[in-house]
Amino acid sequence: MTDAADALIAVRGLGLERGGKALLADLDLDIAAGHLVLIEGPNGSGKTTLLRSLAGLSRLGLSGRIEARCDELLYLGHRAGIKQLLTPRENLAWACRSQGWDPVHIDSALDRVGLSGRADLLCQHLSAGQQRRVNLARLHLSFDARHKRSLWLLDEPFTAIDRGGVAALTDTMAQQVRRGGAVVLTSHQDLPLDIPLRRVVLGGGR
Amino acid sequence: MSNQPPALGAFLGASLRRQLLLAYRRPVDTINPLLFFLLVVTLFPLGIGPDPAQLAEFAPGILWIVALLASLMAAEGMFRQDYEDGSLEQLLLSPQPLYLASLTYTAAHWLVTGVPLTLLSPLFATMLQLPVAALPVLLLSMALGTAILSLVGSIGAALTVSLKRGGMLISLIIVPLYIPVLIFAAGAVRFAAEGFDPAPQLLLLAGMLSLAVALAPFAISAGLRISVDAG
Amino acid sequence: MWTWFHKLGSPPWMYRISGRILAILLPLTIAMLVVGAVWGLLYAPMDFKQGNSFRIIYFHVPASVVALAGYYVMAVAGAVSLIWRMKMAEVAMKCAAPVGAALTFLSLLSGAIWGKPTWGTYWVWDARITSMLILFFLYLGVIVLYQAYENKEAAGKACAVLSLVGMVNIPIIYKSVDWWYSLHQPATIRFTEESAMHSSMLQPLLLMILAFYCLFTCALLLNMRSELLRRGASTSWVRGLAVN
Amino acid sequence: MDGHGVYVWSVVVVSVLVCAGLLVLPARSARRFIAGLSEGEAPAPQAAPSVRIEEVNNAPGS
Repeated sequence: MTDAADALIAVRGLGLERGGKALLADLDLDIAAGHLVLIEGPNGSGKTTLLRSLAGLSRLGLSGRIEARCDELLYLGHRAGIKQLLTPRENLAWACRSQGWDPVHIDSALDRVGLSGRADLLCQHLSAGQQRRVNLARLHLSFDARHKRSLWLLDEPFTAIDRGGVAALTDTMAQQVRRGGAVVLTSHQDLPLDIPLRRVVLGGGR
Repeated sequence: MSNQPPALGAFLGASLRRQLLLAYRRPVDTINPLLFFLLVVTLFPLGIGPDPAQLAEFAPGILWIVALLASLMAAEGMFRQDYEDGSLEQLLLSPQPLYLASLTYTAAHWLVTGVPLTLLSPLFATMLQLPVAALPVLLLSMALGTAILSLVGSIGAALTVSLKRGGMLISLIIVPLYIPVLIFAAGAVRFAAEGFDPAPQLLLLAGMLSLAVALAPFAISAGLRISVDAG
Repeated sequence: MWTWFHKLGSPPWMYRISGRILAILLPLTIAMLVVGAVWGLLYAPMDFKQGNSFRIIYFHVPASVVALAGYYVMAVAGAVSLIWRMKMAEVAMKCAAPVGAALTFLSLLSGAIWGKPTWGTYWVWDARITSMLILFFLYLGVIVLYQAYENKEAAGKACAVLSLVGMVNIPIIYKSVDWWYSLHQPATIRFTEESAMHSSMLQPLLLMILAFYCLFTCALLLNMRSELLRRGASTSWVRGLAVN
Repeated sequence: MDGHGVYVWSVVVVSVLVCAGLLVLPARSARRFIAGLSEGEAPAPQAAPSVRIEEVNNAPGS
């Protein structure tokens, strides 16, 4: 086990219980710089709950200890987390203020997710896929901010994304991992990746 | 590689501007409480009778009870939109202190509902035959009182945002906490209308406001974390 | 020193200890209630102003005092459950709410009935009775909020926050209602006017107040035992109870 | 009781009802719950499903 000291997030004896059902018990996991972790399992096996627990959003029914020692934590959930009545630029500007990123990168981030022409269109006029890509643009902003110990927690990032988008996203994740960050994601698709990957299989696995 | 903590002031300013921008782009949320206030105020003369002397006597109480209900109605949906589209989660995950970030929501709510109510209250007061001498005190008590109502209403909103039928519930858990505000605020206006000195009540209101500003954000932040977790 | 604090947290230990406490406290409480009631109703002298209707205070005042204290017990239990994440404190808070609400209801009802012979109407906006009514709403708010959440752990936390907010507000509410009351009806009998009560009137009242405190404790412990059983239905110590 | 009796005794009755209710109701529900336990087979808590951590193409560390 990598020693826990430089782990971005250290999980000790984690037990999760939701709706009276024990999802998992006594999980030990260290996620350090350069780790890519894929959480798999049938629906309802607790993938999202585990991810939200790592993000610190979910403490109900949690036993054991989760210590996050990262400079920056980014969680992209099922919901896009953007305001419909704001433009992508306004949404991302607020995210920059919140995380301490430099707003000058907003345009380049939007270009990389293929929304270059729509920076100033109200998000309510964008399609669901486009709105998710506004959310994904945060990854590029985080990437440009170059925080050393940056942890990405992505819940089903590939949903409603076309083939080109999937390739671009996996490439971004690979860069983040090589740069010394860490990525934890849940997905039903297998990752077309050659870099080392750790698979956490819940619910007794396949 | 700037690792210094993100600027707090810039973040709070951006959050407040974002809330006000959202309110500006959806004016119905701002106008509703005002229309509600006007509508309910016109009910009272129809119910009690148009006799000016009688209306004037009830005016302070009516104005403040209707202001309280309008503020409560507006407080209910304060976090609901952000809760449903996931931006409340992003707020909780932000490295910025939630104690102050939640205050920006309350401040925006006050600016969008409390201040318009305060500015229009003289209009409603004259409809209820409130003596003109009491108008300045009415404005002052409204300004202070609606701020407390917003802060306490935010606690109720934070605790009930994840509940499906949160609307009715927020009135049960929050109206009892509004009672001291109603007593001192309406009392101040009545004192002014009858020519007494309203200063003690106004000072007590100011005292309650400072207590609320200091303590309410703790309850609001805790409420938001619980609601997002339970969602 | 901390071992008992941790043990306090384990349901089976709490169940056994509360059983032993109740074995002693329950009969004692019932005895005090009976003695206090008989003493207050039959032997204490009549009040020269209000006649016998004043004997209602032997039930109204203790209920009011303990109902208010009960809210503080609930709020402190909530605070402990939030700060030290103690399951037992959350159980105590949840079980204290209905007991407090019942006592507040008793205080309101007895106050209303007391109003009829004294002021000729059942509902009188006396400062103390109005504050009790608001306290009743505060209790209902906590109980209803608890039912509104599906996830009971979240319900416990939310109610802990609400009861703490309520606790901070209670002194403000009481003082504001007192000020409001003194403003409008200075002349009439102030209900809680501790007019120089003769010791022979006061002693049964103190006994009844003590009895009601014990009643609150017993009701709370009984409520907690039932809640612990319900929550631990699938655990071994509860199934063990079912066998013998 | 000079005419006020009806009020005093109604308060006494209400008080007895409330005090009795506070003590009897929880005790009875506990007893009934325990009785219910012995017959019905309470749902045994199923153990949490296992979690498997796999390494794919030699992940660094563990």
